[in-house]
Amino acid sequence: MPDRTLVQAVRDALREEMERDERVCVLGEDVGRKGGVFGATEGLQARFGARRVMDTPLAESSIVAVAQGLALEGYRPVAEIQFADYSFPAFNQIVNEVAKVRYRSNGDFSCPLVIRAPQGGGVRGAFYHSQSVEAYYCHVPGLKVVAPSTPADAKGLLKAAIRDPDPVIFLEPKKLYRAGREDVQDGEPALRPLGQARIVREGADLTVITYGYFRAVALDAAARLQADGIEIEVVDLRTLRPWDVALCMESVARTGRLAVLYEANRTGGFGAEVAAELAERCFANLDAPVTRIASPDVPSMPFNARLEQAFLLDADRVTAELARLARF
Amino acid sequence: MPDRTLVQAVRDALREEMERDERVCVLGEDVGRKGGVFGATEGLQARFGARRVMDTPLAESSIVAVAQGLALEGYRPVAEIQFADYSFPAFNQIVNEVAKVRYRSNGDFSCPLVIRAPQGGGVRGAFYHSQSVEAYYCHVPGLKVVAPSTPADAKGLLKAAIRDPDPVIFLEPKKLYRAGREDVQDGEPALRPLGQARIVREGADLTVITYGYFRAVALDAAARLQADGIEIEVVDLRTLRPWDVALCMESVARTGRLAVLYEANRTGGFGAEVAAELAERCFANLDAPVTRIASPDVPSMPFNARLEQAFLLDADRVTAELARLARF
Amino acid sequence: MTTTAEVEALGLTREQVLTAYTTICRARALDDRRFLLNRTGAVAFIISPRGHEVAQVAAISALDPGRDRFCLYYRDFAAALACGFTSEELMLSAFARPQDPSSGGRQTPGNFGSRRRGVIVGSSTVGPQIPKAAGIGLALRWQGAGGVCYVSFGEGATSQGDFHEGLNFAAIHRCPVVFFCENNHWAISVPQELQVAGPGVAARAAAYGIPGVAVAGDDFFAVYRAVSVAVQRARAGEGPTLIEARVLRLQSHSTDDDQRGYREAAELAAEAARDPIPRMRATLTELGWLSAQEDARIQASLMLEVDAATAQAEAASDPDPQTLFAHVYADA
Amino acid sequence: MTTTAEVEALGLTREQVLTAYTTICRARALDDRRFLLNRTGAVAFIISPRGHEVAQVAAISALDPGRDRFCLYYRDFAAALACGFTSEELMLSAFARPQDPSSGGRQTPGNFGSRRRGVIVGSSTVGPQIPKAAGIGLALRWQGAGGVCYVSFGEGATSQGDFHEGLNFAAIHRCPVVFFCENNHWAISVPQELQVAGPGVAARAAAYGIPGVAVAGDDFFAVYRAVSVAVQRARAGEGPTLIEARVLRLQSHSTDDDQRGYREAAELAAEAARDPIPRMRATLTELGWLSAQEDARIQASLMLEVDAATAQAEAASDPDPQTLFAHVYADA
Ligand SMILES: Cc1ncc(C[n+]2csc(CCOP(=O)(O)OP(=O)(O)O)c2C)c(N)n1
Ligand SMILES: Cc1ncc(C[n+]2csc(CCOP(=O)(O)OP(=O)(O)O)c2C)c(N)n1
Ligand SMILES: [Mg+2]
Ligand SMILES: [Mg+2]
Repeated sequence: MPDRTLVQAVRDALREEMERDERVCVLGEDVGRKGGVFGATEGLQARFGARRVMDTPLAESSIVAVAQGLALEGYRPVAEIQFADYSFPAFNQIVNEVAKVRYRSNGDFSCPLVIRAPQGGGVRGAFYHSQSVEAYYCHVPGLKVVAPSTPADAKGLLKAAIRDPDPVIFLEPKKLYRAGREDVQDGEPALRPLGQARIVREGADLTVITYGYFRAVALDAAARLQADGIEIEVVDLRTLRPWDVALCMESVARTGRLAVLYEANRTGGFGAEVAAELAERCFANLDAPVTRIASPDVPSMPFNARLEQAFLLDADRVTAELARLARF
Repeated sequence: MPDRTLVQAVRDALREEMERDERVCVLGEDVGRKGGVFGATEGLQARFGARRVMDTPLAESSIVAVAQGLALEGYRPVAEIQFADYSFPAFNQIVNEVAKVRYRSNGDFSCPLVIRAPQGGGVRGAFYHSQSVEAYYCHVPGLKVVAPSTPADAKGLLKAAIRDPDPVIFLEPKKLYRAGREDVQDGEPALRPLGQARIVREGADLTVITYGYFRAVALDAAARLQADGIEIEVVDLRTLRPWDVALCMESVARTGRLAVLYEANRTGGFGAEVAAELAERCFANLDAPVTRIASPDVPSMPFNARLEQAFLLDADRVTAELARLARF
Repeated sequence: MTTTAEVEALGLTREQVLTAYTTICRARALDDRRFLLNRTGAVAFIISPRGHEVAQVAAISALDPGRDRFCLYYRDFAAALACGFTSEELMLSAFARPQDPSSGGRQTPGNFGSRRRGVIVGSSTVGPQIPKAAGIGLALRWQGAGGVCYVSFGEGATSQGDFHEGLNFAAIHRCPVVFFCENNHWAISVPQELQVAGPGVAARAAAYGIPGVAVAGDDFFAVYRAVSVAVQRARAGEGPTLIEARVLRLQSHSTDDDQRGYREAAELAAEAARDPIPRMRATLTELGWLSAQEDARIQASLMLEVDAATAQAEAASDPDPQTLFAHVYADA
Repeated sequence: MTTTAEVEALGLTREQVLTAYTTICRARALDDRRFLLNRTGAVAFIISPRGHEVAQVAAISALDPGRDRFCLYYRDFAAALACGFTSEELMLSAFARPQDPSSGGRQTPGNFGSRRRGVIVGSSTVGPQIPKAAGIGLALRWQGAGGVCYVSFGEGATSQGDFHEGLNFAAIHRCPVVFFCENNHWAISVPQELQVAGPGVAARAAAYGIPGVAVAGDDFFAVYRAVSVAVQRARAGEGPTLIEARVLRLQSHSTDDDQRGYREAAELAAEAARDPIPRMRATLTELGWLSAQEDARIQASLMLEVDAATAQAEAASDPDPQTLFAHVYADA
């Protein structure tokens, strides 16, 4: 099995799906000749040509609209939005159009497409290259939202998203694009179904539910707390809409304590949904308040490195919060 | 004190603020000659002229962008988005621009403007004239979000929003525009500060936190449950960002039971924030799980009356849910 | 005055023209009935094509409903009939019945959709169908079967960023798209001078290096000719065309609007006198293609058709509330 | 060849031109230093104006920094200097120091803002400043003091719906706005032919009934003339103008990009040989306004200025992390 970074795994998924199904095509800003600003589509235009790997004008609304038109005609477009922060010019196309095609047509039409976008911070990208946008899309019936955190998940979930009959927002943690490598399978065995969370570390004392970049932070904190005899269970949601409520409930039932950890601004983040739902459904099992650990309510991350660090939670701060909750 | 419907109260607030402060101006689609599709700006163009009450082109992004330009130059624009569902073409201007002006300039610039939009359903408006959009904006640091539910609150809060130094999203419950009347004060006494919730009915057994149209539904359900000896306390948030956590905590501390009632789609709705925050902070006081009562996760309301009713919760269903929670 | 030779030079037979004329009259008859039904409260909300019917049907007549794609907008009631929707189907949608083929009564009447007819389901949102049509056109070009995507919208929609993005994309990639603007000079209460900067909609085509054509929307043959030329260009791989059909809005914006509140009575009266349907009838009579008796027969049979469609739609049952939860996703 | 008479006919004195030339050289000297600092890791991210400097400074020279408004975009480093930003201030922003007047080190260098200078704080987002400038122009028209709003952007930005919405609004309301497109024919790796349908950016003005002017961006006097005419029109209440300055991008898009990956080496070499700064220097020499000695003096003093600015910015302290929470709202 080849050793892959997350961004390589994304590229492999695109290449494999394009080889498997000629309806699959890629479009976006700089995805062709340049291969994407992060290299996620590197080599694809040389391999599949300028039609199936298309450099679009700098206009996100039309990128999504064109992808939608292709999907309505039977293609399986994968649109890249260069940074998740720039999905907002396409918000109307995504929320009012793409998401509602199947429902408003009473099932006569469908709109199977994938919108890939790198998100999150910690790369000195400042306000417009650091935002976490999942909450906006997780509130939209008709959309699916995926947030992988490892190379194997990125590949397997992207392949599944491309094959999914409904529109999928696929949010890639840019800070992890080249952060690490892991063995990733080729072809069909690499597939990972949407909608399944995963317990990435078992522990009896406290459940941490997270996704994306913060999976690594949670594991780091969990390792440190083990030294103090605190056993943390870490759940990686992987798919945010629909999310795996059953697996999460089962974990919380065992540990009796839950922290929801996310990178987006705290107020109104998707973690609020997870916390609210589990606080309600696990009420009888809870030994401590369901606690959210998230980014402060300031507009994303400043450029200055020290301010960026002040914004982005690190293992120290997360460890401290978890320790407090474990001892509640 | 004059007897006013909610839409009349909105109009009074605009007129009074325009008389008080010549920097205040109104712009949007059909707000001038026609006076707005709901009549919220009726008579204002005749009174203040076509400059201060401007019919714009059919382009929401530029409506918000132009309002922003006016605000940056010292005016106090009130932009009308004809239906909240149509704020999405302006999403980038609102989230990436308006909301971040003060922060990204380190306080050198500010962007005091109000974006008014009627929202919510129950008027046979179908998918594109019925959505509740507060969750999208409540997640954005830099924005304030207001959702009045009575004529007096609509007037007092809109006057306060226009005077606020920061951008305010002002969401009006269109179903209540003409649903009822109440005495509304003139001038300064009408002012209502942002950020304060209100206990609109006292009760010892269970707290219902709601806002907008559902305030009426909650009061209706509360009246019915009184017959069964269940005393419901109803809190109307009125301002959603920032919301009045202190008042809500105080109420839940007394009742020990909390239902969060909202019209938006359940998953990822702003009610999730309220439920998550209070489940965490009131943990020790809770005798029952914090319960959300909200609309189903289907894309807004279909046009067909029976399907619209099936979507929109009524007092019967809310009463049943509250009774179950009270007896938990 | 038009001659039969000129008309036949367009490749139109008498049958085709009379079929189109009948469709136009059908739209008017159905719409008049819908208006009454709205006033009696039987139908909640209607957007009238009154004044646009001739332009709409002329345009669709130049396309091939079997093979082409149609992104219609809410005012395209007559266009929908020309695309193959039946009177009964459109009445079912007015009554929001589950048998409405566009949405099963889920959408307001006017958001037409039918996959088998190539009519792409629309929304009430002004503008998004324009760049979407560019994408559909791109797909049709890739398929290489000569299919064309027709997309229509009002002049108000040309103010949206999506109009610009759609034309720019379609022009760059020579997508086979006919952009058809039904310019009635009003967007609800906003007149063209506050909506469209510059000389007009057709003049915007030059910005993208594509043909822009303005045509009198009450002239069936002129609209048919303009759209036919655009369709030929598109099928030949020469790319998109922007057509501006100048029409009149002979009704208020919708049944929720009353244009007497913001337009001059004299102007409204003058426009009412310029109804395009009598003009087309006169032209057909001049051509010797339509006699008063034939016309009376057509109108009479349409009345029966409208009565029957209304009765069937009225009698149709409402949907089961449980269907609210269907079709959010493929698996739910 | 330009004559002093021609130049003075533009209302430009030798002093003004030499000041502009010095600003242009200052931008180049600072940018070269920023590039080195980026390669040594001292500075995280830079967007170079290399190739655009002459056009930027010529344009700003035609406006009145005290009175007018400027919506600049991330490549307008030389324009920012022309608006009054100092070398030290721009170095402070490169080092993301709290003393950076644009954002206190919160934004990436290139998002210029200074209320007292009339420079409206921008974002990294491509396009939104264009309709915003229309709104600022509307306010300036209301104020009636003859102020003008200048807004600049690349040709890639013209693909955004916001470009269209901004020009349409400004044209309808005759807002005093100068839309200045710095067309370097590339949007990161996307060439103009995949970006801008039709004859070019200037040709888009006609769609809105406003003047559109294309000008050689390496000709200081031509750019100055074009912008002056637009500014006069705007001050006279005649509305907006769209100017397309054709320039070269003599650097990769940003320090995170390497254009050798997607552009021909030969083309890059050919463009490097067309650097507009030597050309301007030659013109000034021909005019007898600049001798080799004078030029050497200017370059030497700029070197000292850049050294001092770099030293000061490098020495400046980082912000207190607690300031992260300031200025989200007026009261917090
Ligand atoms: C994005 C959006 N904004 C506003 C509306 C409300 N609205 C519906 S139709 C309309 C006017 C459209 O005018 P035009 O495009 O000229 O078409 P017409 O109705 O005149 O045929 C408006 C403002 C909408 N449906 N969508
Ligand atoms: C809305 C948005 N989409 C994408 C980007 C990423 N991006 C930054 S600059 C750029 C290219 C801009 O090209 P152009 O407008 O020609 O200006 P230039 O950089 O060539 O001066 C892109 C795609 C962005 N900043 N904003
Ligand atoms: Mg119109
Ligand atoms: Mg460029």
